[in-house]
Amino acid sequence: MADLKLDQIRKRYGAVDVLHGIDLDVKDGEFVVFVGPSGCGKSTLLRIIAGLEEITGGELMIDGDVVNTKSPRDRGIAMVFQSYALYPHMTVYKNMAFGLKLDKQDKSAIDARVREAARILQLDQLLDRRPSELSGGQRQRVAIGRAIVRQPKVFLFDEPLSNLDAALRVQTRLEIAKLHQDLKSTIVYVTHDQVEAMTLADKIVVMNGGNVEQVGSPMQLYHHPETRFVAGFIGSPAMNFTNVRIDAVAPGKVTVSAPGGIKSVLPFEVPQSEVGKIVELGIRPEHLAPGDEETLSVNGEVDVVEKLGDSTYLYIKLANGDRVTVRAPGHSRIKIGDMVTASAPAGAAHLFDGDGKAFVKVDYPAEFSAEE
Amino acid sequence: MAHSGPMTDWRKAKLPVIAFLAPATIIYTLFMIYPLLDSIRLSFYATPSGGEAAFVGLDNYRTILADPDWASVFWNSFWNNMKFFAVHMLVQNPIGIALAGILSLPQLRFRNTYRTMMIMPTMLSVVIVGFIWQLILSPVWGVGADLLDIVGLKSLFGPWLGKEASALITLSFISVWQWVGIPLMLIYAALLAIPDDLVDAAVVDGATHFEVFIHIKLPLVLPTVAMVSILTFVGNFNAFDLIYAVKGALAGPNFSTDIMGTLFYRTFFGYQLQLGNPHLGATVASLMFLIILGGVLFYLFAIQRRLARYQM
Amino acid sequence: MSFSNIRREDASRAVIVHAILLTYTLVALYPIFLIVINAFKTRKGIFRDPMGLPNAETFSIEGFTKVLAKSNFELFFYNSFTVTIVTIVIVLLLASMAAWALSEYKFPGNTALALYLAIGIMVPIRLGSVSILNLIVDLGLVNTLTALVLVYVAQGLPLAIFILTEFMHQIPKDLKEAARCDGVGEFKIFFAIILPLIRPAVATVAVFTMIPIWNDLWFPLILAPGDGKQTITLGVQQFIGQYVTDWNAVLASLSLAIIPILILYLIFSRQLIRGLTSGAVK
Amino acid sequence: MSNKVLAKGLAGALAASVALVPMLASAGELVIESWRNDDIDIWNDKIIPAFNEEHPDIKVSFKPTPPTEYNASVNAKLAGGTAGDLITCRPFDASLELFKQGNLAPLDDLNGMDNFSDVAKSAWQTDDGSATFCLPMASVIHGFIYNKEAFEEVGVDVPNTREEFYAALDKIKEDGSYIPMAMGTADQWEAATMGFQNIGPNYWNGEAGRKALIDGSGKFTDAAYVDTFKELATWKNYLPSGFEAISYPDAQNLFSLGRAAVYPAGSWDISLFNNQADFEFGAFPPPAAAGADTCYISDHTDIALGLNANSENAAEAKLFLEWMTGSEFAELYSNALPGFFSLSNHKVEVTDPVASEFVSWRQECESTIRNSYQILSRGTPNLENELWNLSAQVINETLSPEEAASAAEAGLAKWYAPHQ
Repeated sequence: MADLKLDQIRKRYGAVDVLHGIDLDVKDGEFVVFVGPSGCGKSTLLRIIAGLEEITGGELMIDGDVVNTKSPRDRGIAMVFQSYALYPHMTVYKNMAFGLKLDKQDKSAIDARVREAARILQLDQLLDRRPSELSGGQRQRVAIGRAIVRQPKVFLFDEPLSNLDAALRVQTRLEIAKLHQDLKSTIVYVTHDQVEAMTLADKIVVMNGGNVEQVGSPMQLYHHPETRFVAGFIGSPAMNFTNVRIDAVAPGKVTVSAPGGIKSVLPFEVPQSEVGKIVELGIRPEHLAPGDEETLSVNGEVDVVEKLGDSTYLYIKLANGDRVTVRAPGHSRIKIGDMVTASAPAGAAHLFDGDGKAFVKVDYPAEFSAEE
Repeated sequence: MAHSGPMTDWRKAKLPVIAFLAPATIIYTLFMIYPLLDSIRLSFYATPSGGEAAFVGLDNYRTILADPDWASVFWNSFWNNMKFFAVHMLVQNPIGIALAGILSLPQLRFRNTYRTMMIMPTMLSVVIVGFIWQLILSPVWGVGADLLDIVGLKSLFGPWLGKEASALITLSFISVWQWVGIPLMLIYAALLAIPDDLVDAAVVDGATHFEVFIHIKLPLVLPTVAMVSILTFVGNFNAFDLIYAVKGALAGPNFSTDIMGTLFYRTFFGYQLQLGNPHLGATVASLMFLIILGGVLFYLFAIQRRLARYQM
Repeated sequence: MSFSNIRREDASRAVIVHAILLTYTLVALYPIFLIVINAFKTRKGIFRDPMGLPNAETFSIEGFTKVLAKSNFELFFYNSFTVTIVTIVIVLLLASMAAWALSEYKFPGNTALALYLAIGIMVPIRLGSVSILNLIVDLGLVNTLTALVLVYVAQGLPLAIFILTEFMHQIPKDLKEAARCDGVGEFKIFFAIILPLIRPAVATVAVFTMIPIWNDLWFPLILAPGDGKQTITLGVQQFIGQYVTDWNAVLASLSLAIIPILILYLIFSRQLIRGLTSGAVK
Repeated sequence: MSNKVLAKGLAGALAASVALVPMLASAGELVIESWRNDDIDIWNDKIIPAFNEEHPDIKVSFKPTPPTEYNASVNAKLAGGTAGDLITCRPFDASLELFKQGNLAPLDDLNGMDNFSDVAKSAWQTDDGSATFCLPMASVIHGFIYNKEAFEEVGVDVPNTREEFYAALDKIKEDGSYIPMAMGTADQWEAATMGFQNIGPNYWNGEAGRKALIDGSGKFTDAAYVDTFKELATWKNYLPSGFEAISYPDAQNLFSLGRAAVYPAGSWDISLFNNQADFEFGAFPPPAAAGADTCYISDHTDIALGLNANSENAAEAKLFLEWMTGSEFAELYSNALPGFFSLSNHKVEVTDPVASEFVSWRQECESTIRNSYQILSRGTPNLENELWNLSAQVINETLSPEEAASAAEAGLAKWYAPHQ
């Protein structure tokens, strides 16, 4: 088990910069998830850590050693691929033993480790099968098993769940989480699915366009997104955004308004120079509720209703044309065409400037804060 | 041929199915199958000088396989052909596989240029290749000796094409030079079909590129290697042009370069004062057919069945 | 510093890899190069300094002058092009129709017919030469390019059908089913939907059909050796036969025969590999 | 020369022959099928125009096939009914077989046939001489061509006896500036045709020995044949290095580039050397042993012209053949193609000095034809092909002269009753 440290890692293909200088510290035993839309560079970063891509600039350290020019085998890593990449001509046993054999390990030692991994992953009965004779979930477990037997310092997972169906995905997600608890290993995990990121990660790295947008625990990212991108990416359904104008500022307070009814005082520290500018207001659907009991309210016509049973999502069209999602109780009777007002506490609001940077919120009600 | 997936019942489309199949089948039958069968038919007949062709049963086969003169010529050409084939299997295909393996290395620069250049000789006419090498190896021109001189091996140069011991081997190497492109092309294509993830996984597992090739890539392209081998077999036992262009139909010296194709030509069409005998020629052709068929059946039933094609 | 990040083992391995590739490339190309440079030399230059490039003293195009004056290379090219292109077009059309029928429709004897059509891959058509000649005579087609086209089509069909059948198995079911649901006729499905889809395989089939035809000596000799119908290979063979002692002429005619096919190949080599890798051949 | 084509290996024995085989004939146009593709210009520019002066309404076209493919393609075309009207005939059995199959028309009643001696016609007659089916055109003579400048430089004279010949070769070898003798064994046929059949008649006394082989009174194991092979075996010492891979055109190039002193020749080589050699060259006949009272040369009936029995233009074709029996054609042909000597009885003035040297030997020496051509190459194994192989092996030293002689005899004994 080991630390992982990235220092100004850059990657360039020809004239195209793919990674613009990534800094990251991963502690021993930490479960880190890289998340972001496709093409954001997260997979490239993972392959750089694995040693499958050359580093254009910066330093990569595993366990205190600079490994920039080390080959994958000397880095003490193991990787689970999105496609599982099982060797089709080898049995499950041989797939798992392959790396150890190349390492010229003792036969009985190999056998012991493969059988131990198979036991953990409940693959005991499948050791003589070929990958083509396995189900998707079983293949996934073999891929993980192949990583486990190598007893790496760092596990790398490249979107390991994306080829599974929804039910299996949830189940495997739990197994991976459990595996991490058991092995206490350092894991770097790439996904584009923020739910996976939220459920698995000790630490999430949100990437966008070759840059790290924000690093933090799941709850930090949820409650304190530093950028509009993170705010929009983390959380499901996604955060609502609408443009508002800054009418006035005071220490720890800002007054915003928008045509069609919104006018609120929100607890943000905003510089005087922002007055009169258009900024973005963000509110998560789960913080909005039908009714006007709270300070921050919006209203408009419901044009879609989604009933999920425990809750109902209302899609409300505001006067400015923006659409806002509201989580209503499951028993809500509101129908399409109804005019609805929804409101949220001022403390639930997020405010982003023209560059997408969050303004500092001064008043944190406990339920909107990641602090324990 | 394996058919994947459910197929459409033809009764819903009788006319189109017939229209799709008829032209190809008719031309193929008329200009390929019929002449071949007719040749086999000819092998059961003989024409006495000035007389009418008469059915003689297996007499022609008896002549070729049992008459000491014919049999020695026939088996000489057969074993020469086996040697010709062996050189291709031992030199051409390994070189083709190795070059394909190198060309499929990740992040190789000028990959396409190399590939294009290496396949070039394959595009040339065998007749022309024969002429080129005859010129280069000619002791009169001296290019061969000069080239060896560059690597300090001038003393090794000899009249290879003229010596009984070396003529067939030399011709085999000329043929290898020309045809390396085929295994190279086919195996390269098969290697490209291997997903990158598999290679990456092996690299992460600690394999060097060489180990990846031996343990992962090669086993996965084995069916293609087998197919290339059978194509080589068929091609070698059909070969004729190169020997004919370089050594003539008498395949000298002392028939050391005689292969089945040249024997067939000599028997069928005659040579110099030796008159052609279409019936014995057809017999040789039929025997070639049997040998090729034997090889192909061996491939289909003994080899291809055992080689699983893996879903990748 | 990107340089410092390149592993030393990678760098040295790259050197070895390129050394191997360059060596083999040289082996493959040098003989051709040698023929071409010597075609541009005087007779003395050819024999005195075979490996030197033509220089002011040894440069000469007398070989080409002779070849072009004494033989009809333009016509030979025209004949070869005509035969090759017409054959390729017919083979592609007929083979894709047959391959489509074999891969798409279930009918009695499907597998048997597929095997029947595959025999030709393994059996040299040359073994039937005399019967072919008789047939062509009966059809009154001796000394015509048509005769060559017919034989070459028969020769090219088996492999083309085989390759295209493999390829057609990969065409997604949905496409044709969607078309059938829309009531599109079987012919139209083939010509409007399937034919455009097999384009990646076309280059492969075309090259595999073209090489043996372009280079064939046998059938032009037997079926169309007459004046004005020679293909380029036969023309070169006859010409070299005639001038075999005249190395200027021999080298020039070899160069003339080599260069066009190599140019064609250079143009199409990318498509060829693309066709191969798109799964047309396995 | 068509002989250049032989380099490819097939055409060997045919080296000196000319055949005229027509392709598809359009009505009224005579098509001549031939393996003499070298001669196309001579036919088109000289012979056919000369014929057309007399018969302007008959169109003639000369359609040669390379000699290597000639036999195969003519047989195939005759079988297919697409051959031309006039067919160039190989000597002896190849044409005899065509006649027996009814592909060649008998020509005994052709006007002008009496301009040819029986010997000239013998190569194109049935065994009993009852029918003649091709019009003899030309023969070729074997001997040695030498580089006059080289001989002067080294200081050797034209040899008159076998002993002088090898002394001269030894001297040239010692001198080192020239390859003594330019020949190779790669194509095999030169070893037999320019070697065995060239020097052999002096051993087996020409026609006498040849006929003895046919009637069975002579055998290949006789001293004459073993000695021929023995002499041939000594050639190895004088040939260029790597001669095993030297082809016929290679040897021609070696000589015409001035690198070799002596070239075992067929008279057809003359015109090539006239074109390519920039030194003076001469010729001498195969030298007989010192003290021999008669010398023998191979004066081989090589080429003739026959009439396709199925020709639709038989009448015109006969006119052409009749014209060919005349003195004009004999003159034209012999001089247009130095080294091909007309077989007709007309007196022909040969202007080329070397060619006229060759033809002058007919006066001093007895003529014979190659001993494998008549009757003896009718069975399997084929004697002519055997001799190629054996002669090449003798020079290559893969067979001893004795072994070669007994192999030739054994081959003949396999199928030929007089030798059994």
